[in-house]
This record gives sequence, structure tokens and C-alpha cells, in this order.
Amino acid sequence: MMRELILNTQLSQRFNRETLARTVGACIMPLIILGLSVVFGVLEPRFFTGQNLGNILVQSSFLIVLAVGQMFSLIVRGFDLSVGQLISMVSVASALVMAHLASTMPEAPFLAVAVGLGAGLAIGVAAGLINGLNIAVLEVHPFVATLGMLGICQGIASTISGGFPVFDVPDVLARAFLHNRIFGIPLPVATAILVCVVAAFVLNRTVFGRMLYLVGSNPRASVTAGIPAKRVLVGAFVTCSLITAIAALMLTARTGSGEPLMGGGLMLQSIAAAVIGGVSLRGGEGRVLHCVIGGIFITMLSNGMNMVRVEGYFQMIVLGVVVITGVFLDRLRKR
Amino acid sequence: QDAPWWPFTAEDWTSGEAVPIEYEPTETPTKKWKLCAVYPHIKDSWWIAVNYGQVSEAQRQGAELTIFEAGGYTNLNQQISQFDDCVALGADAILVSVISEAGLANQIEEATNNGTVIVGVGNPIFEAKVTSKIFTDQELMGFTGGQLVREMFGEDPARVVQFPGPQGAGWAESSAAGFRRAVEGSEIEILEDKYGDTGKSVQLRLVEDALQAHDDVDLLYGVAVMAEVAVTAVDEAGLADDTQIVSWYSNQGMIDGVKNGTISGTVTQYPVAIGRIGVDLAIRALEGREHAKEVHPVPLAVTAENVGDIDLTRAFAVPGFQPTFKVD
Amino acid sequence: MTDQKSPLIELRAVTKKFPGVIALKDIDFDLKKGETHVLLGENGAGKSTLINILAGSFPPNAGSYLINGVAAKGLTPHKARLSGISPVFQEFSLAPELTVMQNMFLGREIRRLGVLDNAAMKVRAEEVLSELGFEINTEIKVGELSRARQQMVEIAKALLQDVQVLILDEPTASLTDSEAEKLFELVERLKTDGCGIIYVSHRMAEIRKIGDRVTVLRDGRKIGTVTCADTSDADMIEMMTGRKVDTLFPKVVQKPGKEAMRVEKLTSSCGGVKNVSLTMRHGEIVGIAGLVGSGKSEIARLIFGLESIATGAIFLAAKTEIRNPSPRKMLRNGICYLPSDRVGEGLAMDRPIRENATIAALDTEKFNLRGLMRRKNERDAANKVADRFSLRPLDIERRVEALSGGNRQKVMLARGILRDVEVFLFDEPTVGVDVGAKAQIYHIINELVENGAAVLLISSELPEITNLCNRTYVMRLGEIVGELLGDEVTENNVLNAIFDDHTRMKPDAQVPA
Amino acid sequence: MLFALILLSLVEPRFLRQANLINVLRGTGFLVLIACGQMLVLIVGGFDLSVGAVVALSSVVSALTMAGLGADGAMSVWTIIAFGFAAGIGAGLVVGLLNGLCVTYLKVSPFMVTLGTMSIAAGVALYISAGAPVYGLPEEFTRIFGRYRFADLPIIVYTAAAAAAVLWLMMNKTVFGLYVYAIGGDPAAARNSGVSASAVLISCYAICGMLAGLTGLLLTARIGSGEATLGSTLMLESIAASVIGGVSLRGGVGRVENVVLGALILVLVTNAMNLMRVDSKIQTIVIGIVLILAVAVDAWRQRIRGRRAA
Ligand SMILES: Nc1ncnc2c1ncn2[C@@H]1O[C@H](COP(=O)(O)OP(=O)(O)OP(=O)(O)O)[C@@H](O)[C@H]1O
Ligand SMILES: Nc1ncnc2c1ncn2[C@@H]1O[C@H](COP(=O)(O)OP(=O)(O)OP(=O)(O)O)[C@@H](O)[C@H]1O
Ligand SMILES: [Mg+2]
Ligand SMILES: [Mg+2]
Repeated sequence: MMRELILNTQLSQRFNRETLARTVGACIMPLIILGLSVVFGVLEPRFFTGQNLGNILVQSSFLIVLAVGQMFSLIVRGFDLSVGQLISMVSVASALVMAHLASTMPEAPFLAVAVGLGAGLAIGVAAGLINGLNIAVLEVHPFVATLGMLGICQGIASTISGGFPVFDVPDVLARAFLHNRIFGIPLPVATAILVCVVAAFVLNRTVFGRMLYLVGSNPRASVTAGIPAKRVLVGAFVTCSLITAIAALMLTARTGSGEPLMGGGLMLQSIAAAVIGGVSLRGGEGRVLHCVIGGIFITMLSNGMNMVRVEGYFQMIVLGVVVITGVFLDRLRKR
Repeated sequence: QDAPWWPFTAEDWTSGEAVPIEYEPTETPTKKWKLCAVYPHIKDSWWIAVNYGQVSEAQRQGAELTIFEAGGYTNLNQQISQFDDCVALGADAILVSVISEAGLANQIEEATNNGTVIVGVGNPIFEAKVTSKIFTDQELMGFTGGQLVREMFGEDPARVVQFPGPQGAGWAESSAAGFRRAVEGSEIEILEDKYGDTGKSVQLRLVEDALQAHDDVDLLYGVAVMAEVAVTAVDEAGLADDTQIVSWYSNQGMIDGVKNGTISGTVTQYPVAIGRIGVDLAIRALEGREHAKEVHPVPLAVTAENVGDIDLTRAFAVPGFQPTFKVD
Repeated sequence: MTDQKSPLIELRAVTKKFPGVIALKDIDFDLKKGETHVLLGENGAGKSTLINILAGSFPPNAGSYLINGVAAKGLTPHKARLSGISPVFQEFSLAPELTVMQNMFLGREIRRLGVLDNAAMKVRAEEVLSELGFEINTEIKVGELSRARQQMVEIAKALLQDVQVLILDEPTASLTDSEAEKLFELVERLKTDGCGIIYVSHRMAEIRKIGDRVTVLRDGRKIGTVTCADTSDADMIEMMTGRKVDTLFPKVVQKPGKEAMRVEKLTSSCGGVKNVSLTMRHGEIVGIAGLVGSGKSEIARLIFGLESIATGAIFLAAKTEIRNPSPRKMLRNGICYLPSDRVGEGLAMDRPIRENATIAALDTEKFNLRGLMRRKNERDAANKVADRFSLRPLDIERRVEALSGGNRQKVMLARGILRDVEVFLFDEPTVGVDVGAKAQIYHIINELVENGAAVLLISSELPEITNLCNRTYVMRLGEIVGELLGDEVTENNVLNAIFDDHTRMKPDAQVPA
Repeated sequence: MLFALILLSLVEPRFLRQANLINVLRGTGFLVLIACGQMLVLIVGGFDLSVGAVVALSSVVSALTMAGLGADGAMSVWTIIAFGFAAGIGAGLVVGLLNGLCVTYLKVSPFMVTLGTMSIAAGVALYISAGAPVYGLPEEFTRIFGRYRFADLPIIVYTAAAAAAVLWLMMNKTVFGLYVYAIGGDPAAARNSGVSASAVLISCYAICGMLAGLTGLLLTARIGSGEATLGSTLMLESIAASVIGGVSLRGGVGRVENVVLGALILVLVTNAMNLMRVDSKIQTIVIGIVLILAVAVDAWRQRIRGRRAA
């Protein structure tokens, strides 16, 4: 009965510890975010207007989706440098498809849009597959594999677009995306939520998700345990690119045009958002919540600085300082 | 406040074709308007000049001005967010220097419908519904540069390598198109279009390789950054007196280069004036006075002959001007 | 022992907390010149933690630490080594990317004019290694060595400097007795030179052999310190477990049934194993004995598809040959390999116990509902094994990282239980496992066999072989040099087969009554 | 590698022209200089995203210093240039130290730290340069460090060679190198062996910063003006060169000589594209593919060798 005793105490202990860790773990960053927003709010009351908070939500939704995608490659000790240019490529390609179909059969714009979206996702999957196979089968380092893919996407994007933004995308797309609301939630945010929920489900409830974590945590061990590590790796990168493609389509809808340069700055941001939130670059760790927090943090920071009218170049400096201190404070909880 | 910058010779395209005008700003406005401006970036002398123009004009007309820079042509998403931030800040008028017209079309339309005054500044806006706009089309500038080159070589054949700028940024391609249109049917042969970011190290490498890849190149034509670094490269390759350099837009370096003869020619279109007029158009609209719907400054080809007598205060910020992000 | 001597090192009321556990509570401890002070305790009792404190790896939360009577403040591993304390860590202090020689001198390199004097270091390193009778090439990277060899390097590293206090945390965990012999001789020499030795082991025989005093820990508390001479094994075990462990080894009833697996003329492409043939039957434990590097592990790794086969064939029960095996394929065929290097290729260290327990069974419908995890099944199963192996702490959500060596081992063995497997390939299944746990593991193996499983037991611990195995293959230099059946399986026969000479003296390794 | 070179020179004879070879060497020089630092940080288990921004910062700072001091003809050119170097390398050192300190003592992941300092450095560079090129450098500076050729080779090539050589000695012959590998391979083990990690870590980041600063200086001399937009591509390129050179992003592994090769490969590919007049839009595609293939082949070779060795 001593064993029983231990068992019970341990169980209760565990319950407390878990819940504690969960809450605390999720807590510090949000606190920082809260603190910052108060500061901004005091300096510029307009910060708290519904409109602006709405802006922050919409703006962050894109980054969050990107971060979630990036997280899949990070969990398996990877990296995806190609997301930025992949966005450009998907954006241009899908836009071209839509524009073409819309011009050939102007009576069915929705069909055109649907096909365009489909094409975009397909391209995403293809790119992910290539990345995955290069990394898993040819054993090219993720950094190089995705760097190569970066160049390829960039080239294709600017070639097929001839360097110009793709206009005459059926404007039902942008309209539907920017003005519709589901239960009062703007569509971009709704999409982001959907992506997050699905991603969280995959990571926590499916065998694939479990294998992702195990492979990321110790590849050799997972092979020894009979996990098809290579396939899991490919899966991770496909998922990453697929989600990135979704983000690309969201952005295309937001801009209402195919943009050959759109992706440029987004690669670093996606990784930053994930890592600030708490995803580990060493693999094996990472939750959707981390990405959400990171995404909101970055977006709110730049939005806030715009609202209180911090000068352009200073914004970069402030951003740097805040990011470092933020992550530092966040890491404190781990000690 | 220094000497008045007007009258300024320009073209009024409101009617759809060019009407030469002498632009003059409105008299002092009735109230302190809230203006907001978005830029692709403020990292080269061209946008700094626009910035200088906007800032000094805002000061002169006692307007409040907030300025956001997206940090580069790759950050369209950022610019859209900044546009939204302008609206959130409750600006009366927004001066947009678009990264991509198509990209901002929705935001612009929405804002105009909500009664915000939108003025397109610097970068071309063709379709989007704006209150007014002032820009020179890069295609036209490329064309002007092309004509200059044509004059330079007359009937002689010439081998040209073109450096239009970053691929994917619409303006690079347009300028290239303009150049081609100008040299159409002449003896001028375009060997290659070498696209690349407008960083100096990048352009330098492009030029170096181009000089190796092609023999007896007569002309290097393209962005100002290229022209600046090309001087060194050409000199090193020992081609100083066979290969000439022309850029299709100008910065301080270009003007100096034309003066000391290292650069054969460039094109300017008074970015300072563009900035000033942008602000003025906005305030006119807010004040409800009549105003032009579309103004184009006339791009001017600059060579050793005329470099002496162009008004640089309309082309460049005063020396020592710091890019400014707000005017209260 | 001679108590009037002043203690070399002394701990007073030391306490060490980790997030969620108190690893040590109010521990008093002292070590005298020329004695061997044994630390005894179950897995997770706090032995390594104590040692880490002594070695300056991390400071205690409370209490004081005296070296030669002076309080050691802000102690770092560097300072500790300077004052003659040289530890052999359980999880090693070796940098995988450096060569054996570089590792041995890490932190105290020999330099000439600021430049590394490799020649001198090489000489010294080989000196020490040969003194210990370990033949290891000092030029290869430590990362490429088998765990046993890494153990040797770690030991040699500790003996490089002139030692005041030698700390050995389970040094013989993956050494065979004959390698251990050399170590013990050396320990004796050091004692006579007046050094103090702190010794951690789960092998009672060894403790008997070299121990003077024994301090027993349980759940981070000190139960007491006794002198080895007048305390029986049984008493010590009771002190440490809090209950009576009647027999360490179960009486295994072997009833060899039909053939479960057969290997013919297996040769590895890297030459670690040369045409090896062996058979395994249901309801029988087959042992593999041999010196370090003789290829014991490699056989299992070849069968499980972890290393590439040059020639040879593997047959399953139904005479079906398995071509180019892979772990996945083998598991599907009911064959499971439990590696000896638990950290390297056994466990996902930063994932919870639960996930590590089910790691090999993710494709069985017990945990896998058309791609979805059956989380309840998983939790229940994990809790069951955790309880059955009596993990400390008994918390399946804890990261394996935070477990003690032995508990990690148990977590890894769990995978064999949570999937129905007929053929088990155990590679050193009790490396660093405490007596109680060992008994449990042996009982588990026994149960498996009674339920008709076929077990291959690769072990460096002769008692395991002699007490559990029905048949034993003996290996030397990658080849099987003998097969011993039933009663032939005695320490002497095995050792003779290993060394192939009849003149060597028999080590008095015994089994606790 | 060699094979590739020969193939290249056959396909495109212009490649072998002295002028072109010098261009290649120069480009490689810049990349090697900065990749050496990056490699050091990678081996010790870190990451330096800030190198690109440091190049820009050093360029602007040094240019402003020299232009400022040069404004009144009081000082001798050489003192001015000396100050310029001090300023440029100093700037690099400061950022490097900042990185090192944050990583070591705040225990923030190097990725985030250097991401932050990258943003900071870039911001400062833009601010002090007012976003515009800084002209007015001493003519000697650009002439000697930018264009002067000693035995047909520009200064940068010698500088890079020297840097690589010194680093090679450090990594292979000194305790420092040993510790770098040890810490990168297994920090805990290194610490338990009595290696003081902090000092080594910090100096790695510091060295990386200084090398980036030096790169910035020489680039500035090359293009003849201080630029806040300089070196934007160098961050990715330097890491790429290292990774292609077999440096592990998980730390502990990497050799100087291979990194130099990696840099050479990167530069060669682009140069080849340009010489063969591949449409610059297609180029990025081709380069991408070539990169992947190159590393894939290498990985494959290693697997083969691995089988043999074992
Ligand atoms: N880094 C750590 N973080 C958290 N808890 C730890 C850590 N290291 C050890 N512990 C806990 O401290 C207790 C003592 O561990 P320790 O390794 O000292 O046991 P041990 O006596 O060495 O066991 P073994 O015989 O298996 O080596 C265990 O409960 C373990 O879970
Ligand atoms: N002196 C040596 N140095 C390095 N490697 C060796 C040496 N001798 C044998 N090996 C390698 O060790 C491998 C066999 O080790 P293996 O682990 O299978 O043996 P083992 O009997 O299990 O010993 P251990 O007790 O280390 O597990 C072979 O791959 C062989 O190449
Ligand atoms: Mg231990
Ligand atoms: Mg073994």
C-alpha cells in the first residue's frame, strides 16, 4: 500500500505540476504582450480602438499561419528558408490561373478562384515534396535544400509573372476575403484559427504528429523503434509548405493580386515568430500556442510603434531590443 | 522658410493627355490637416528627396505628417498593414507611394469610399481610384534615357548591357521596356538585361561579370547604383575610354559623375518637387479647392552640357537632411 | 578503517533540489585517505547527484562542502580537478567530436609555446590506457566508440592527473569482469598510495570486493553508513530498498520449444562480425558473452537491420527468410531489439516517459486508430508499465531527461512489453540498473520466456549469463568460438572459452544469497 | 570540385581570363572572410544572423569617421584611415560582444539574440547614415584597399587568405580551437571536463563580429562609399558557404579549408552563370538546383565512404 501512496501523491503532484507548467509556460509572453500594449495604449489612446485591435488581429493572422507552417519543419530539427519565395511563387501562379480562367469564362468567377486556390495548394505540396525528398532521401542538409528551393521559387515567380504584379484577379476573391465575417470574425482571422486548430489536432492527436516529435527529438532512436523516419521527415516538410501555401493564398486574397516580390521578408519573420513563442530550434519541441503568441507579439510590436509614431529607423532598434529582452524574460521560467 | 519653390513646370494629365502647366501651391490652409504617408523605403537618395519635399512642404503649410517606410520593395504586406495603421491613426489624407498598385488597390478603394483623401506620390498609379496623383512613369524615364543614348551614339552601332534593377519589382521591368522602345530600330544592340538588387555590392558583381562575359561593350545602362560602382569596375578593366555609363534616374552621385565626366548622362525628374506637390494636392483636396487629378513632372536628360543649369534644389534634399518620419 | 585520519572531503547537511524533486536531503558524507567509500542506492536515490556536487558540476542548495577541511566556495569542475578530485561520470564527460586523446586531456592540455603538444599528449594517453590494459586507438573520435569503449576512455581520463580523490560512478556498468579486474587492481594501488575512492555500483560482488565503508541512500535521504566487512549483502539491499529482496535471479524454467529464429553465416560489411550462425528457440534464453568489442552488440544490430549485412541469411520460425531487414520490418515480425546505448539511440530524451514507452508500438491498433492516437489506451498502458517497473518518480508525463540512469533503462525496456513480441534481443539490459530493478527486469525476462518468447541476452555481466541462460554463445574478435549448453554454462567455462586458456585464475564473483 | 572547374573552363573559355579569375578570387575573398567568422560561431553551437547588418554598420561607421576626420585637412591620411579601420572593426567587435554576452549570460537562443542585434545594427546604420551613401572617403583608402593589386591580386584576397590561415592554426593547433569543438559537441561534457565555456563562447562571437566588420571595411573601400544597405545577402551566403563546407548547424563539426571551398563554389556558380549569359531570372533557378545537387552528391560520397570506413 506504500506503492499506492506514492502513486497517488505522484499523480496529484503531476497534475499540479502539469497544469502549473502549462499555465506558466503560456503565461509570461502574454504578460509581456499585455504590458507592452498598456504602454502603447497610454502613449496613444487610439491604440485601443476596436478598429486598431481588429487591424492587429488581421495583420497577425497571416504571420501566425506562416509560423505554424514553419514550426512543422522546426520540430523535425529542420528549417525552411524557402517559405518566403514559395509565397511569391504560389501567389503569382494562383493569380495567373485565376486571371486566365476569369478571362476565358467571366460568367463563373468563383470557379476560377476555386481552381486558382487549388493550384496554389498543389504547388505548395509539390515544393514541400521536393524539399522533403532532398532532405530525407538525398540527405541534403535542410538549410541547403530549402536555400536551393528559395532560389528556384524566386526564379519561377519572377519569370512567369514577367516581373509585374498579376492584376485582374477576379475581385470576388479580395472582396469575399476582406469583407466577409464568420460569427463576426474577419475571414483572415477565421482562417488562421482554423489552420491552428487543425495543426494542433495533427500534432497532439495523430500518430503522425507524435512521430514528428519523436523523430525531431532523437532521429536514431526513432529509427531503432521502427518509426519510418524518412517518411515522417517528408511529411513534415510537405505540411510546412502546404500551410505556407495557405498563407500565400491569404496574402494574395488580401492584396487581390499576384505579387512576385511579396515573400521577401517573411522567411525570417516566420522563424522568429515561432521561436519567440517558444518553439525550439533544436527540434522535438513546439506547440501551436507558441506560434500564436509569437505572431501576435511581433505584429503588435510593430503596429504599436506605428501608432505611437516611433521613427522608422528607431523602430528597428526598438524591435531588436524588445525581442531579445522578451525572449530572455520568457526563458526565465525555464530556470 | 527658404525661397519659394514654385512655379514648377509640369504636365497636367487630368484630361487624359498632357497639358503643360506652371504648378503653384494653394494659399495657406484654413486648418492643421493630419497627413500620413507610406513609402516603399527611405534608403536611397531618390526617396530621401521625396521625403524632404513632403516634410518641408508639410512644415510650410503647417500640416501634421506621419511617415511609415516598409523597409523595401519585398515588404508589400508590411506596407498594407502600415496603410491600415494610417487609417487607424485617423489621417485626413494618405500619401501613398505604392510598392505595388494592385497590392494596395483594395485598401485605397476602401479608404476613398470612407472619404479619406488619397494621393499617389512618386510611384505610378494607373487604375486605382485615388483623389489625385503625381508621378513619373518609370517607363517614360527609361524611354528618356533611351533617347539620350540614341543621341549620344547617333547612327553608329553600339553594344549595350542593361541593368534595370531587381527582378520582380515592376518598375525595373518598365524602365527596361521604355529603354527598348526608345532604341527601337536604331543601331543600338542590347546584349543582355542583368537584373539584380540595387545594393552596391550586388550591382558591382554584376558589372564585373558583364564586362567579362561580353567583349567591347560600349555602354552600361541602368540604375544609378550600377552607374556609381561601374565607374570603378570599368576603370579597373581598363575600358575607361571605350565604355560609357548612363543611368535612367539620378542621385547626387550621378550629378557629380556627369560633372566630372565619369558618367555620360542621367535622367532626373525632381523627386523633391514630387514630394511637395503630393502634399499640396492632398491639402487642396482637403480644403475643397479645385486641383489637378494627375500631374507628371517632365523628366529631363542631364548631360555635361546642361548639368550646370538644372535646379538641384528640386532634385535633391539639402545636404545634411536627415530622413524625417513625423511633422507635428 | 583507520578513523583517526582527517577526511579528504566532507559534506555537511547537503540538500539538492531539482524542479519537482528533492534529489538529496540533509546528506552528511565523508571520505578518508586510503579508503574506498561505496555509495549504494536504488536508481534515483541520488548517488550521481551527490557525485556531481562533489565534482563541482553544480552547487548544493543548502549545506557545506569541505575539501581537506577548508570550505569549497564557488566550486567549478575545473577547481575540483585542480584540487585532485577526478570523477568518472555515469553519463560521461566526453566530447563526441574530439579524439580519445583530445578528450583525455580536455581542460588540461599540454602546450609548448602556446601550441598543443600532441606528441607528448599521445604518449601519455597511451601510457595510461595500456596501464589499464585497454587497447583503444587514441586517434579515433570518441563519438565512434561503443559505449563500453567510451567508458574506458572516461576512466583513463580520470586517471590522467595525479589523483587525491577518485570518484567512480558505475564504472563497470558496461565492462566485462576481465576489464573490471584491471580497474580494481589499479584502485587497490591508489588506496595504498593514500587516495580516497568513492565507488558507485549496483554489482554487490564488486562492492564486497573493494568496498571499505558503504553509505546507503534512499529517495535522496541517507539511511546510514556501515562497514562492508560486517554487513551482509541482504542487509545492505534491505537498507537500500526498504524491503527484502529474496533472490536476485529467478529460477528460470527453460523449456526450449520450436525454433523462433535462425541466423546463418552472418558477416557484417564492417567486419565486426564474421560468419556467425546461431539459433533461438521459443521458451529459451540464449546468451552471448565476450569481451568488449568482440561483436556481441553487432550481431543483434545486424539482425535488426541497424548495420549492413555483407553475407549470410536470417530465417524466421516458418523458415521464411527475411531479406535486407529493417527495424520496422523486424518489429512487424515480432522481433524487438533493445539497444545498450539508451541515450544515443534508445530514448527521445526531451519527450515524456509515456511517449517513450509506446514509441515502438505506434503502428499497432492498440494505440493507433486509423492514424489517430488512442490517448487513453496509451496513458493506461504507460501507467501500467511505469508501476510494474516501479519507476521513480512514478510520473509518466516527466521528460526522460530528468530520470536517473536506471530509470531511463526501465523506460526503454517498456517498449518490449507494450507490443506483442516473440523474439527479444536484449543488449546489456541491466546497464546501470539497481539490484531491485535488476531483479524485476530478470523476472520480466523470465515471464516473457515462460510465455514462450525467445530471448537473446547480450551481456557483459557473467552472473547474468550463468544464472539466466540455457545456452550461451561465446564470442571472440567477431566470431563465435564456442557454444555452452545447460550445466556447461559456468563462469569458468565461459571465461575459458573467452580467453581460450585454462591457466587463468577464476575471479571470485558471487551472487547475493 | 576540380572537375567542375575544368568542365567550366571548357564550356566557357572566358572563365580562364586573368581578369575573370581575379573577380572570382575577390568575390570569394569577401565571402571567405565573413564565412570564417560564421563558421566559428556555428561550430561552437551558435548562429550569427547579424553579420550582414554588421557589414553595413561597419561600412557606415568607418566611412563617417573617415569623412568626418578628413573634412578638415588637419590629420594625415594614414591616421584617418587607421581611425577608420578602428571604427569599423570596433563596431563589429561591439555587436559581436553584445551577441556573445547575451547568448552566454542571458541564455537566450543565439538565433533570437543575433536576430535582434541584426535589427539593431541595421537600424543604427540607417540612422547615422541618414539612409544615404556616405561619400568623401580618403582617396588612398579606396585606391589601396579597394583597387590596389599586389602581384595581380587585390588586397582582399591576401586578407582573406591570412584570416583563413590564422583561423586554421587556431582551430587545429591551439587549446582555443579544441575547446570550441568540445563546447560545440557537448557543452555539459566540456564543462564537466573543466573548460570555462563562457570565455570561449564570447570570444567566438567577438571574432565573428570583427571579421564581419573587416569585411564591411574592405567592401566600403571597394565600392567607394559607406552604405547602410551593404551586405544584405552576406548573412545567408556566409551560412550557406559554411554548411556547404560541411559545418554542422548543431555544432561541433567543421573545418576551415572546407568552408573556403564552400565559399569558392558559391561564387563560382554565380560567376559561371553570368559568363554563360544565363538569363538572370533563370539564374536563381539554376543556382538553386546546382546547390542542392552539389551537396547531394557530396552527402552521397560521404555515405559510401562511411560504409567503407566502418
Ligand atoms: N537534471 C535533472 N533535472 C531534474 N531532476 C533530476 C535531474 N537529474 C537527476 N534528477 C532527479 O534526481 C534524483 C536523483 O537522480 P540520480 O541520477 O542522482 O540518481 P542515481 O542514484 O544516480 O540513480 P542511478 O543509480 O540510476 O544512477 C532522481 O529522482 C532524478 O529524477
Ligand atoms: N579497438 C577498437 N577500437 C575501435 N573500435 C573497435 C575496436 N575493436 C572493435 N571495434 C568495433 O567495435 C564493434 C563491435 O563492438 P560491439 O559493441 O558489437 O562489441 P560488444 O561485444 O557489444 O562490445 P561492447 O561491450 O562495447 O558492446 C565493431 O564494429 C568493431 O569495428
Ligand atoms: Mg547515477
Ligand atoms: Mg555492446
